[in-house]
Amino acid sequence: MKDYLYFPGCSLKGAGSPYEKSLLAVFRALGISLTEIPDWNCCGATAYLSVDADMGTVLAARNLALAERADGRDIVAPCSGCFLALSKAKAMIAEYPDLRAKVDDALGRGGLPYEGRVAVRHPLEVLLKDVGPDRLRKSVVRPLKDFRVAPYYGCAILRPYETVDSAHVPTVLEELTRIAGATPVDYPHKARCCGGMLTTGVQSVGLRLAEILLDAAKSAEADAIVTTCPLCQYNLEVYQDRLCRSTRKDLRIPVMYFTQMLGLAMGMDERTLAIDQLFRVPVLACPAGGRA
Amino acid sequence: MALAVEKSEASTASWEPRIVAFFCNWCTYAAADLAGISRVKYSPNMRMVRVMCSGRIDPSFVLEAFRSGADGVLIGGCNPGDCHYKEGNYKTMRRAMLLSQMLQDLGIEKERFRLEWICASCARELQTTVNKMADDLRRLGPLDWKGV
Amino acid sequence: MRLVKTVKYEADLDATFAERVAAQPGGERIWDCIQCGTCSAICPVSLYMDLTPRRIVGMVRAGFRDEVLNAVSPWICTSCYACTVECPEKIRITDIMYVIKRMAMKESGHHRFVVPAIEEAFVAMVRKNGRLTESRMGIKVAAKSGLRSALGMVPIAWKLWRKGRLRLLRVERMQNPESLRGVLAAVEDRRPAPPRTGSRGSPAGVKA
Amino acid sequence: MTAAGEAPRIGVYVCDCGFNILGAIDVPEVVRYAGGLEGVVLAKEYKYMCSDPGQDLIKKDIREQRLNRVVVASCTPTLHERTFRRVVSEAGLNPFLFNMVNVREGVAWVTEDKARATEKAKALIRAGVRRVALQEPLEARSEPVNPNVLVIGGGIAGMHAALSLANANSGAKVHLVEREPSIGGNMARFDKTFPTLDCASCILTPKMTEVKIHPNIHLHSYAEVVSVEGYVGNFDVTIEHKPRYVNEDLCIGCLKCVEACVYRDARFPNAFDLGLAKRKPIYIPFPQAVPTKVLIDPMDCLYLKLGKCKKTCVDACEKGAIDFAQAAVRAQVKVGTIIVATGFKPFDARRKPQYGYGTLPNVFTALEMERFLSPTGPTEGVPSLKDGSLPRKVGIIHCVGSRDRNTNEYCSKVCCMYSLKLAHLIRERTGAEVYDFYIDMRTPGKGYEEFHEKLLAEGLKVIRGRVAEVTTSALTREEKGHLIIRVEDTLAGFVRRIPVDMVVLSVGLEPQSDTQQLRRMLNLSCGREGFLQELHPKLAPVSTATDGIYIAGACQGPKDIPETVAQAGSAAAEALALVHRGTVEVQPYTAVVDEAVCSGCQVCVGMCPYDAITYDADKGVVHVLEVKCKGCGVCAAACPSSAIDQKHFRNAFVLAEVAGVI
Repeated sequence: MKDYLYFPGCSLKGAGSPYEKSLLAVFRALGISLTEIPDWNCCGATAYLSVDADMGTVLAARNLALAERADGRDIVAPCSGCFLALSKAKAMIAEYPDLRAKVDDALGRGGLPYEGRVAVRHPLEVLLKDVGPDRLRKSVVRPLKDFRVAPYYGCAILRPYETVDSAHVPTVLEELTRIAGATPVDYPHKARCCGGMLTTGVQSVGLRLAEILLDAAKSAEADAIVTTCPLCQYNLEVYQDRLCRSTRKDLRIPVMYFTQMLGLAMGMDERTLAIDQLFRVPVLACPAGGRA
Repeated sequence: MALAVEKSEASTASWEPRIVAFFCNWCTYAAADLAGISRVKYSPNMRMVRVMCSGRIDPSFVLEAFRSGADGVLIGGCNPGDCHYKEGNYKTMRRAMLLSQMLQDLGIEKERFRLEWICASCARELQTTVNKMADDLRRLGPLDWKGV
Repeated sequence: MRLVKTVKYEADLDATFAERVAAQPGGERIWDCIQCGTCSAICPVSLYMDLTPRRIVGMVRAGFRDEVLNAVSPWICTSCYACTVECPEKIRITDIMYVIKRMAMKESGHHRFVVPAIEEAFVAMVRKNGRLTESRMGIKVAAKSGLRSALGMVPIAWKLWRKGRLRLLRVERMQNPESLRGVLAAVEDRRPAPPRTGSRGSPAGVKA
Repeated sequence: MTAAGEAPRIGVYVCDCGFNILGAIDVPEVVRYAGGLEGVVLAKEYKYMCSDPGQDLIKKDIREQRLNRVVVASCTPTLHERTFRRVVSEAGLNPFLFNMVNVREGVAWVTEDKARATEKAKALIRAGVRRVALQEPLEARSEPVNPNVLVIGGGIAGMHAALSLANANSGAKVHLVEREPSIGGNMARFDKTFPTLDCASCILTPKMTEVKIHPNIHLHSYAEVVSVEGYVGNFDVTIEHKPRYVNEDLCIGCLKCVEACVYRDARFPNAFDLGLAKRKPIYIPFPQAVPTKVLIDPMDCLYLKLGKCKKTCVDACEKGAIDFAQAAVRAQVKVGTIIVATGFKPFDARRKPQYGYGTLPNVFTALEMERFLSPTGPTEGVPSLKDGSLPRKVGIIHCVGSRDRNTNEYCSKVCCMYSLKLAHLIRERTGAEVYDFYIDMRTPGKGYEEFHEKLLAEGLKVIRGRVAEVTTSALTREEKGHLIIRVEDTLAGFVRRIPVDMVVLSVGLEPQSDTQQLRRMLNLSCGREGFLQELHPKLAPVSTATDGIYIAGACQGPKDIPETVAQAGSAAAEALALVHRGTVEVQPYTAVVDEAVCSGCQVCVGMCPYDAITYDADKGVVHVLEVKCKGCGVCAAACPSSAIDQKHFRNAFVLAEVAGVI
């Protein structure tokens, strides 16, 4: 089985820890090894680009260079923010020679050559392209029967690069959901911004976007929202109570990671998958699962 | 006389590569016309010689061009399958392959001799091809070849 | 009623502004804009913007430097890239928003607004530790964002802590952040004026 | 006649072309330089060499200065070589003792730096002078032109061209080939035409019938051109007739067979109605179809599919026209000229998923709307929603697949006007409120802007903004159950969400999907966006790089009916001009053999794509059959002993030019 380098990013060490736990568990079970990039640094996210583009790019590029030095295997970047920051740095450096010069110069100081060899991958890609639907299906021991899932893609894995899936009609999450034996529900905005960027700064706007999404998922009678991004997960999950109060709508719905969904279908228990760390634990029709 | 004067003028000026380009009348020459009509600027180092078909280009033309001081030779013809004379460009292709090999044996870098399929509406492609070749030749420097 | 004068004299415009934006990576294509408004219409937050993305591009081209650099719009941009994907002229509007944010930070007094403060706090922390500690970030942000919203965060923080997703004592740090600082310093050496950073924190600690 | 022998007395004329050349090249300097070149007796500059005074200048010098060679440095030879050859021959000089140097398209228009442009112009003229000094007199050959004309495509363009040609009674027979079962093209699908709102079929149907009955037109419907060989004046064309499984000569179009078909009701999508209406396996595409002959779709017909059926149609046909054994047949025709009028393909709206075509109900393309609005269409002229009710609000979205670098960069030109037309008709038929969403309202053309204003006066709601998406996700009560159009009202500077019942996508025009095969078959070229390329955008808009082949209508680029018809007319005129002249001049650039040198190795024989070279066994040399030789020169390049050379492109000439440019 193919092995990968692993870029966890800061979120997965914080509020996004359930993502990391479930991801590692699922990949281990599938026999895929993830080697953490030695002494990786923050990807720079969007904040750095707003303050200093060159540094933001260099910051991300350092991780790519570290990966090259490590052995140049594909990088798995589960956090959408990191995934985009790394992909973008790679693309921009390739496109703009003078940016490339700055990067070479800066990394050169630290004796880190950058060639742009490594590919930046999202776990979804790895699961569906590298592992492949067939192997995944085989690994499913407990199909999540009658479990209605609202797949939520967020932005960064679809736009602007469309490497993981089509920006207009994405289908990978639906495919994974079916593989897990669950039922994907169709609802609008599955790739619309969740507002997570704003719940810190301009909360009213951020919450409004979250509300629209939760509402859409609820009216599609989903049992849970499945996300690919720690920020989206956080944003859609933690404000639910507040939104219920302010909008007088029932917007309570579990928000889980696709890795947790797959893990459940693979028969793992909720602790291993850190499902007990979610604010709301999805209720599964199939008994074997039990509940936290 | 006049000619000699011109030459010396040219040589005293900062060196610029000289590209002789043989273009077929139907595709690449038409592309050059289109470049003109649409004001697509490209390096003036390239000087066109029009022939009816790229298949007309006798290897001796290319050798003669190099011998008389060209730093690069560019042949432009129709895309495979588009030849105005059925298959002239296939013959060009075969000849060019042999010729390119031979030129390298004679110590002429392969960047100095190029065969490109440039269609009648490919003004942009013409521009990039010519500019790229001019740049390559600037890097390679003058070719001083006295012939075989 | 108060009358507002809407004339703009050429002298009030910044003739070089458009070039400066266009010179930044991603800014090149502003000249291709046909003012169709697709960016504004697809933008999930344009309805909260003082200047829609289309107007931003139009005004950048026309040299409305002050208006653009003092606009709230770039700070509301969630950088979801919908505009960039939809633009019929392939203009990278999101990148242009970044360009404007950077210029605003340097050239306008935009720090009344909380978002840039958060961004800078973020940057400062990364420069220090090489990584972000959400709990610490959260505290900085809460401190800045005023009592009400800070209090609003308490129950959430409490719940996160109970669920083991908020570790107050732990600080995320590289083994040797110096290696990173060296690299970043190198970037600064290449240019005359170092960019301004320094923390003016505010709300919840989530990295985007 | 100047003998090639005597010492060259060359006249060089450098054209300013107004400021086109003068602005980019130091012309006086170039003239000064040219004057000093070997063999040059005079060098002159003139504003416009192609103008009458310019031409007279050359003639005068030839006579008075006894010039025996002429070089004109101006635009590309493809534009004016003919002109100046005529000029020199009028002054008694052999036209092939003239040489044209391309300093406009070749230098002035493509060079940034004036000094370097001047240097390049000098080099090209130097080469031109050296070449012309060697050139020898030649006689142009002429070949007869077959009077028959092939017209490919039976839309409005093809029909109009065919009729213009046929009405000339030039003795020319017109072969009109249409791949669909009926002629009429897209125009036959329309109800009304802008800006006059006259009924399309009222003006089209008579033309269709006329085409059918015209003695000079041979209509090949449900047929395709599969191969074209030969050259201007005499093309050999192969046409394949697809089987209708109905004998065209016997069928009288009574449609009894259709009634009799074992399928009681129509259940197969009718292509003419874009699948919106149904037909039986045996059918005519639409009531006014020409020819009015039924055909059977082998994919749907029980007998052709499974081999068993009561064949009630056969019994119903008194003429015994139905013939299940029918197979594709190929016909050979000889023509002298060809007019290509293959039209366009509407943009596939599925390529813009954000507009919901194919996924959301009541989102239609403009062409579908044309059918809804047609009295003979699926809804008999009154567009209705999927549930049968009438729409109360309709949104028309412009520029779908146009002005968009993600699909087609170009403007499709006709959409603004047809959108306005559709808006008018929809309001007229349904009373619905209609919104037009546009980027720029483009209505140039006679009576077009007036039409635009008429629509505004009628109360059409126009919103300047490109729609971002059509969604069903409602945020307010009145949005529920509607299609919501998200757009920025760029004139108001506000984002708006407008609920409607029906959306019409004004899809752009694209090249036919098989344009590339056609291009190859006819040796044409295509522009960057894939439409067929005209010889010159202004001066030769319907000619192509291949002599004797002309283009008309939307196959050359998006255009409306008036423009299409105008082009068809001029294409017909171009073809008729050739037919009328009866002969075409063929460049005498043929190959010649120096029998003294020829070793008889016959390498050339295999090389010639036209079998123009034969081996003379007793002499041990090869001969070139001039009539067969097309003048590519491949043989000359191949000859190991350079015994073969090409007239006007002799090795010596090319080498002189090469030495000159360096």
